[in-house]
Amino acid sequence: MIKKLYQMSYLGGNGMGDAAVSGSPKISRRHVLGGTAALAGLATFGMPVAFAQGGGGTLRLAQGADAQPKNILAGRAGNNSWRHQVFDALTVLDGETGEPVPVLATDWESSEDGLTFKIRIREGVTFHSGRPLTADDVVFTLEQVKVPENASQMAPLVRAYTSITASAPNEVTITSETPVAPRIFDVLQLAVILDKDTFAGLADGSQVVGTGPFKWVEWIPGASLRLERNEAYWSETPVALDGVEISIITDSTAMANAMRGRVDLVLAMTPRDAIMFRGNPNVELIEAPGAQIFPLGLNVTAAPLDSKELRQAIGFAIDRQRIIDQVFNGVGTPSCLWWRSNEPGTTEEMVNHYHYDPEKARELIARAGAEGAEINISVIGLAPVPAIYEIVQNNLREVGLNPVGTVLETAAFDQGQTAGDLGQAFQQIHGLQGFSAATLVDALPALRDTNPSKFAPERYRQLKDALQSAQGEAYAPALAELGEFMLDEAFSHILLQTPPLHAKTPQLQGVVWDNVGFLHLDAASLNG
Amino acid sequence: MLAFLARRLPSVAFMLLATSIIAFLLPRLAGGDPAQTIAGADATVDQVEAIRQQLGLDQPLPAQYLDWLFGLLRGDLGTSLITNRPVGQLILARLGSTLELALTASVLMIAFGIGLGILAGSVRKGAGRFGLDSAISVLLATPPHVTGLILILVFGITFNMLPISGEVSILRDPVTGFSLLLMPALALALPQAAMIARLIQARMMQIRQEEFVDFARAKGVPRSQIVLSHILRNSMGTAVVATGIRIGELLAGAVVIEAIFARNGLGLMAVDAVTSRDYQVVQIVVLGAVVIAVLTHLFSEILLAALDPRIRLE
Amino acid sequence: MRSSTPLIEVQNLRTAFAFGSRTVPALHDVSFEASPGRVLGIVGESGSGKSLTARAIMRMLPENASVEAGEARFDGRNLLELDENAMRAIRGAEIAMVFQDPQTALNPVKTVGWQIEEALIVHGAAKAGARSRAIELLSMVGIPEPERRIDEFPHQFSGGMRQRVVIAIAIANSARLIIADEPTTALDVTIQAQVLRLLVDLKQRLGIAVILITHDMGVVAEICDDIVVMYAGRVVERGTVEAVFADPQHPYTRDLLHSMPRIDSERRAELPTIPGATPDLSRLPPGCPFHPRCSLAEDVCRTSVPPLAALPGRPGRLTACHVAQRLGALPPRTAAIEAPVADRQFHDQAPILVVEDLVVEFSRGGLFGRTPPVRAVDHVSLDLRPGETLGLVGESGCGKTSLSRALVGLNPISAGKVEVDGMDVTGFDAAQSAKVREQVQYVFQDPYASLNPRLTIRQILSEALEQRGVARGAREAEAARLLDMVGLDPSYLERYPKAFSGGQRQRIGIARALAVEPRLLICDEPVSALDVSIQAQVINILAELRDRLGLGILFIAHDLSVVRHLSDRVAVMYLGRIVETGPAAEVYARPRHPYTAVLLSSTPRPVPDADAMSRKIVLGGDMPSPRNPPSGCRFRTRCPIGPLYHPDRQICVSDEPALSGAGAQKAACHFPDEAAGLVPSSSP
Amino acid sequence: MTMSQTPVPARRPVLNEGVARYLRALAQPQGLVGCGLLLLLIAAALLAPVVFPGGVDQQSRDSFLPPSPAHPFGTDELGRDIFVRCIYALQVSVSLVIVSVPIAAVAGTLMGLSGAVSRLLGEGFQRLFDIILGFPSLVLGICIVIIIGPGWLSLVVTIVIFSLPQFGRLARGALLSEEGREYVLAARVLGVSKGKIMLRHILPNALDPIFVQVSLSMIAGIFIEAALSIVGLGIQPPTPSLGTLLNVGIRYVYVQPMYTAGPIIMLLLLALAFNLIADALNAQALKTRGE
Repeated sequence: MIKKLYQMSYLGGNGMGDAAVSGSPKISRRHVLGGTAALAGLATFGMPVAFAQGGGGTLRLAQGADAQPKNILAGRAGNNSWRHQVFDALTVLDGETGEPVPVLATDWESSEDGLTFKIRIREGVTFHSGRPLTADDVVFTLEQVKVPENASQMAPLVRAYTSITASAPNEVTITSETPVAPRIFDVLQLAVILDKDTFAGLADGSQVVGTGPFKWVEWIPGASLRLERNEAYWSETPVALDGVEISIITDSTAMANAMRGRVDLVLAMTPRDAIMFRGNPNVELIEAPGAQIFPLGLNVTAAPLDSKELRQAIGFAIDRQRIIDQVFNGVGTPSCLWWRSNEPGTTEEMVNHYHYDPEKARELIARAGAEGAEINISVIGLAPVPAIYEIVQNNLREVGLNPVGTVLETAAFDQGQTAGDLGQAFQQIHGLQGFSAATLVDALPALRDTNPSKFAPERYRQLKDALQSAQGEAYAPALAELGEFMLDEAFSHILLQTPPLHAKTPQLQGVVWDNVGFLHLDAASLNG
Repeated sequence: MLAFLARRLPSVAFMLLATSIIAFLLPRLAGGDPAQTIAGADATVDQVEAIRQQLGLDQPLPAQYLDWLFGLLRGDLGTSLITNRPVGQLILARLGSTLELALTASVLMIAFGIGLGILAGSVRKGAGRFGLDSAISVLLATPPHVTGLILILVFGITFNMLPISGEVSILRDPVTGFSLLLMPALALALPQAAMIARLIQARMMQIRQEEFVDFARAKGVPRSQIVLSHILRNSMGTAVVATGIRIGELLAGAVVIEAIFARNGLGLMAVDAVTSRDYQVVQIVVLGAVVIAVLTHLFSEILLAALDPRIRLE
Repeated sequence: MRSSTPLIEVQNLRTAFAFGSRTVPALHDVSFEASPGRVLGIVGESGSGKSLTARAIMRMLPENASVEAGEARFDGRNLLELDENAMRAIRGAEIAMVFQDPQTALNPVKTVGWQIEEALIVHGAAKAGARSRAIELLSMVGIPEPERRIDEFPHQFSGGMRQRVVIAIAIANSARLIIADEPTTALDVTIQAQVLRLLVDLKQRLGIAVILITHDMGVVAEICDDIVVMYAGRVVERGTVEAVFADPQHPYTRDLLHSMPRIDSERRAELPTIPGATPDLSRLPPGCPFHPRCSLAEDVCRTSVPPLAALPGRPGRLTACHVAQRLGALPPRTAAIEAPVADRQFHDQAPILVVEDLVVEFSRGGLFGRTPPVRAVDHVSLDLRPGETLGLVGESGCGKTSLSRALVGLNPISAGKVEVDGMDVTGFDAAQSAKVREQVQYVFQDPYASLNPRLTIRQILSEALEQRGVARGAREAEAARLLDMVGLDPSYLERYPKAFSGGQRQRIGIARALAVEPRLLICDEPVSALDVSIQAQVINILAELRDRLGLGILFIAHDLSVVRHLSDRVAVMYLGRIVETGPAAEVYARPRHPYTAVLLSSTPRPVPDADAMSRKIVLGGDMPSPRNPPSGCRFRTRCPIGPLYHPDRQICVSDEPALSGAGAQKAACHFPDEAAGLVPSSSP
Repeated sequence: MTMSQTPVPARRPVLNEGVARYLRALAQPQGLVGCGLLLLLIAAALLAPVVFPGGVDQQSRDSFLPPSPAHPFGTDELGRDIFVRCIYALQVSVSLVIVSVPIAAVAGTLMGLSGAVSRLLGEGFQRLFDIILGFPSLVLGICIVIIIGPGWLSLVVTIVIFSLPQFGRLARGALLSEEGREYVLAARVLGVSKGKIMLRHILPNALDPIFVQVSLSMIAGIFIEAALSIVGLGIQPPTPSLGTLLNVGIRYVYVQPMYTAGPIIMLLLLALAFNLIADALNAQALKTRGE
C-alpha cells in the first residue's frame, strides 16, 4: 500500500508501481569531484520539456510545522517544504546515492591533501531581487552559518575552516586544517545561498530572497505560506507550477484529512493517520528520505547504568518490531544505527546488532546484578515518543527492570538536551538523517561530545577524528570501527528509523526529495 | 451611563494591571525559554545563549515588564519572539478563524439557549417538562470538548455526515467551511446554551410567582400575552446578562475545541505560543482574554440597564 | 338596609390544596354576598383563607389548589363553571382586583401607561383611544400631571401612587366589582388614608361593589358597610359593620376587637389576649376550629363544627358559634375591663440612656468615588430612664430604625453623643461596646428572620448566656428560666425556630435579649409582623417584664395605637428629626405638631363611623427623600397648616423650627397651637 | 463547634443536624442513585487492578481487536484492553477531584468569607476571582502544567485554581446576605465575636450551596483533567486517565471508535453520578430555605 519512492518518476502515467520507480531515471551521480562541464543543476535530472506545458497550476501543500525563515540555515521541519523552492544550494545530496549534485555550483575541486577546496559558482544566476549572484553571497552565507544565533547544526564544521574567501567573482576557496570534503557537502546542502542585502528580512519573513524557482510572496505565521513561480529562474528547464500554497495544520489528523480534496500534497503524515487512506485510489503514500531516529539514551555515569552489560541488556530487551508495528503501523525499519544504513562501512550486523532477545537481556542484567533496578526515563513529550515509551516500559518490565518514565514538555526537554543534562535515561527524537555519519557524530545531541549520556571517553573522540579526516577509501573502515565501538558501549540505543511519510494525489508528478528529505518542486507538475 | 462607566473604571483598571503582571510572569516561570525554541532541539549552549541575548531576555524582569507595559500604553502589542512579527498582526491573521467559530457558536448558543429556556420555562408539567429538564441537565453537565467528541463519534463516524476536523474559511468555500464549522460550533454552543436555558427557565419560574403576573391575569390578559409581555420581557435581563457572560466562556472554551477539531484559531495560537514560550504572544492573548471577559461583562450590564428601566435611570 | 340586589353571591365555597397525594381542605362552606355601592370587608388573620376566597372567585387559585364545591353567582352566572375564555373576559372587565403590594403588582419594565392601556386593549378597546382614556383614569385616581407621568415606569412612582395606578387599572373597564386584597397593608398610615379615601370615593361615584380583604379591624370600621369574619377557612360571623362592631356574636370577633390596642381609649395595664395561635390549615382541631382558644368553649364545640346560621331576632346577623346559637346571643364577657392606668413619671431616676444631637449618615461607594452621604438621623436627642417606655413613632423611612441601630453600634455614628448608664459610648471601642452590651439589648422586628433557623432554642439562648458569662453548666437551667419568663414551656429548648409561631418566636427573641440582663431594651417594631390576636400577648409580656425588671424600653413602631398602649412618653420622628416629644397622654390628646395630628387622624379606629373618612386629614403627596430634605421645616411640603395652604407662612420655608415648648411636651413647629385643632374629635 | 464537657443527653451539637440533613438529602431517590453509581464506579476502579491482574498495562500484539466478550470495548494500539483501561482511568479522575475540590472548597470559602474580617481582603479576593474567571482557562492550565510539570499535581493545582472562584463567590454571596440578617445583628448586639458569628451563623447557612457546588465542581474537575489531557498536558502515559485515553483514542477514531466512546461513557457516568448528588443536595437546600 505504501509506495517506496525516493523521488517521483517523470515518466508520467497513472498507477505507478514499484516497477515504475525502479525503472525511472535516478538523480544520478554525474558529477565527480573536479568534474568537467556539469549539467545544469536540478534541471539535469532529465526533465522532458514537453512535460512542463500541461502542468501549471498551484500546488496546495499541507504541513504540520510552521515556516521559520529566521532559522533557514538550520534544519527545521517547517522549512523542508520551501527551502529549496525559494533558495538554491550550491549542491544537494542525491536522494538515492547520497552523492552531491551541483546546483548553484558548477564544479568544485579539492587539493591533494584535502585541506583546500574550491567551488565555482554558476554564472548568470540572479536573486529574486534581480541582483546577480556573486561569490560574495556564498561567503556571506557561510559566514552566517557560523553565527550562533542562526542555530545551524553545521556551525561547528564551518567554524573549523580557517578561511572562506571569494577567490574570484565566481569562485570561493575554503581552507581548513582537516580535510574539507566530503563533509562540506553536508554544509552546502543545508546552507542555501542567501542574499546578503536582504538577510535582515529573514528575521520576520518580511523579505525572503533567494535564487530558487519560486518567490516567497506571503507568509501568515502559523497559518499559511504562499510561493509564486520565479519567471527569471536560471534553469533552462521551465518551472511548471504557477505557485505553491502551503497550509500549516498543526493537528496531524486534520492535516491528513486535508488530503480529502483540499490539498495535493501532505508532508510528514503520521502512520496512524495514514491508515485512513488505505485503499484510497486518490491518495499515494510515499516514504521519503530524511528519516527520524528515536534514541534511548543512557547516562553512563549514573548507576546502575554505568554497567555496560546493563546498557547492552536494555538494547536486547526492546522489541523494535512491535514498536514499528503498533506505534508506526509498520512504517519504519528496526535499526541500531545513528546514520543511514547505506553509509559506506555499514554492515547488516551493525544495523541489527541489538535484536529483540529478552533471554539474553535477562542474562546480561543478571550479570550486571541489576535485577529490579529502577531506571528513570525522561521522555520528550512529542508524539509518538511517549507511545514508544509505553512499549519500552513494558519491555523493560518483562526483563525485570523497573522503568519509571517522566514525560517532559518539549521546551523543558530541549533545555536539558542542550545542557547535556537529562538524567538517568531519556528518549529523544532526532532528524538530520541523510547527512554523512562524519557530520552526524558531532551534530546530533545524542552523539556530540557534550552528550546527555555523559559518554566521552578519549577513544570516542579519536575514532570520530579518524572518521572526519578519512578521505576516500579510508572512510568505510573508520566508520565501521566507530560504529562498532558505539554499539558496544551502548550509551545510546537507536530503536528504529522511520522515513517521513508523505501523501500526494496521483495528479501531482515530478516531486523530488533529496537525501536529507528536503522537497524539490522545480520539476513538479499537476497534470493528472 | 458615563457615570456607571466611570464608577467601574478603577476596578477594571486594577484588574487589568493585575492580569498584566500575571500574564507577564506566568510563562516566564515555566522552564525553557523562547531562545531554546528558536535554537531548536539540536542547539548547543552557546547558540541558545546568543539568541537569548539577541532577544533581550538577559534583561532584568522588571525592565522587561515595564518595557512591555509602556509599549502597550503606546498601543504597541509587542513583537513575537519566535516569528518576529508584530503580535497584533499575528492575532489578526488568526482572528478570522476564531471569530467564525465564536460567532457561529454564539448564534447557535443564543438560539438554542433562549429557545430551550423559553420552552422549559413555559412547559410546566408532564413528560415534556421532564424531557426538557433532563435534556438541559445532560447538556449542562457535558463540557464542550466531550460534546465535541460525541458529535464526532455520531455525525463524523457513525453517520459520516460531517467532516470531523480541519478548517476552511467560510469566505473562501462556504459549503465546506460551514460543514467544518458546524460540529465545533455546536460543541461549543450546547453546554453554554444549556446554561442560558437553565437561567431563563429559573427566571421565568420566578417571574411567574411575581404579583404583577397575577395582576395581569386579573386584568384579563390572555396567557400567551402574559408569557410574552410580562414573563418573557422581565426575563430578558437575565437572558442578556447570561448570554454576555457565556460569550466570554465560549471564547475560553474555543481553545480546546480548536485543538479537537484542528482549527487554526487564536486558541491554538495561544497553546502554541505557550509551548514555544513566545512570551509576547502569551501575554497579549491572556490579557486580551481578560479584556474581552471584562468588556462582555460591562457590555451586558449596559444592555441590562437598557432593558430595565429601574437601572437605566439611575 | 340593603339598597339593591347582591352583585355577587358566594355559596358554600370549598377549596382544597393538594400536597402530593394528600388533599387538605382550605375553605369550608364560605358564603357571602356583595352589593353595588357597598363595601364588603372580609377580615381575618393570616391563614384564615380570605385571600384564597378572593382568588377562588377570580378563578386564579394557586396551581395546587382547586374548587371542590360551591358556587359564585355573579350577575346570574356561576363564575366557578365558566370556561377560561369566558372568565378571562370577566376578569378586569367585570371584576377587577387590587393587590396588596403596589411594589410588585406592576410590571417593572413597562410604563404605567402601557399597563393601563393593556387592560383596556385586552377587553376590546381601540388602541387609538386607549392612551387618552389612560390619562383620564390617572387623573381620576388623583395622579398629578398624568400626561407626563403616563410614560413613566412604576419605580418612578411612590408606593401610594403605584397603588393608585393599580386602582386606575382596576376601574379602567368600568368593572362592577373590585376585589381589593389588603390594598393598604404595605403602605404607611398617611398613605393608607389617601388610598382608602380614593376607594370610598370611587365606590360612591361609580356605584361599584367593593370586596375589601384586610386584617385590620380599624380599616373595616372606617370604610366597610358589611363584614365577613373568617377564621381557619371558615366564615365565623357575618353582618353589617355597625352591628358586628357594636355587638359581636362570635367569641373570636369579640376577643379580636378587645385585644386590639386602641388609640382612642384610655391606657390599660394589660391587653385582653386570645391564648394560643391561629391553627395550621392542615392540622385543624376537630369541632369548632376556634375552640382551643375560646373562653366559652363547651363540649359540643370540641366535636361538632358549628354551622353559620342566623341568630334569632337579629336579621342579617350570622354566626358560627354553638354557644351564641344555643343562647340566642353570646354571654357577656367575664373578664373585667381593667381600670385605666395613668402615665407614670420617672424624673427622679438617673437616665440609663442619653442621646444628644445624634447624627447617622450613610454613604455608598467603593474605594473611589463616594456618593454624598444621606443623613438618616439628623441631630436627635432623647433620654430614657429605667422602668420607663419611650415610644418612637414615625412612618417608614423616617430614620427610627437607623437611630435605634446606631444606639447598639450596628450603625455608624457620624456626630453627637450616646451615653449609657452615665458612660459615653459614642466611640464604641471595646470597653464602650461591652458597656452597651450589658446594658442595652435589641428586639428585632421580624420574628422569622431574627432567629437562626439552624440553631435550637437552647443554642440560641446559650449563645447569649455565654456572653453574660454564665458558666456552661448553668446555662441550661438559665435558658429554661428565660423561656419560662417569656411564657414559654422550657421543654421547647431542643426545638428549632421553625417549630414555633410568630408570636412564640418573638418571645424567644425577647428572652434572648433578656439573657444578658440588660437595663434597656430597644424594641424595633416588635409586633408589626404579628397577627392581631398574637400582638396582644407580646405587648403584655413586654409590659410585664418592664415592670417586673425595671427595664427601660425604647419602643419603636409605626402603629400609634400600640405605642399609645405601652409608652409613658412618645417621640414622633419625621425625616430624620424628632418633631414632637412629650408625655404620651398629652401628645395624643393635644398634639402640638401637625404631623402628629395627621398621624393620629390617619390611624384607623375600630369604631364604625360612616363619616370617618371625610373627617380625616388626608395628606397630599409623599414623604420627601432624606437624600434631599426640604429647606426650613421638613414637613412643610405636606403640612396642612404650612405654606401649602397658607402661602404667607414663608417662615416655614426659610426657618427650621426648633423643638420647643413650655412643659414636658415639645414640638418643632412654628405654629404649635394649631395642630390640636386638626384631629377630629373621636366618636363616642 | 461548642461541645459540652458535661454530657447532657438531650443536647445535640450543631453539625449533627447539618449532617443529618445532608444524609437525608442523599437518601432521596436521586441522591441514592447518584451515590450508588458513584460508589459502583469507584469500587470498579479500585478493583480493576485486582480483577485484571497486570491488566491495565498488559500489552500484546493484538492491536485494535473489535469489541468482544473478552474485550468489551476492544483493544487499543498496543493491544491493551480498552475497557480495563477506562475503568482504571476512573481512579485518576476520581482521586484528582476528591483531593482538589475539597481544597478549593475550603480555601475558596475562606477567601469568600474573608470580607467579614477585612473588607479590603475580601474585595481583593473577589477581583482575583474575576481575573481567574476571565483567564482563558486552557492557557492558565497549560502554564501551570508547564511550571509544575505535567502530571497529577499540576492537575490538582489547576482544578483548585479553577474551582476557587465558584466557592469564593458563593461564600461571599452567603456572607453578604447573612451579614444583614437579623439573627446576625442580634448576635452582634449580644457581643458575640466575629469568629463565632462566622462559625455559628454565617458558615452553616453558606454550606448548602457550597455542598451543591462541591458536587458540581467535581464534574468540572473531571472535565478539566480531560481537557488538559486531550491537548497532551494532563496525566502522562502509560497511566491511563480518561483524558489521556481520549487524547490517543481520538487519533484512532476511525479504526477503533470505542477507544473514544469508552472514556466518554465513563466521563458521562461520573458526571451523571455527581449531577444526581448535586440535584439531591440542591433540592434539600431549597426545601430548607422554604421552611
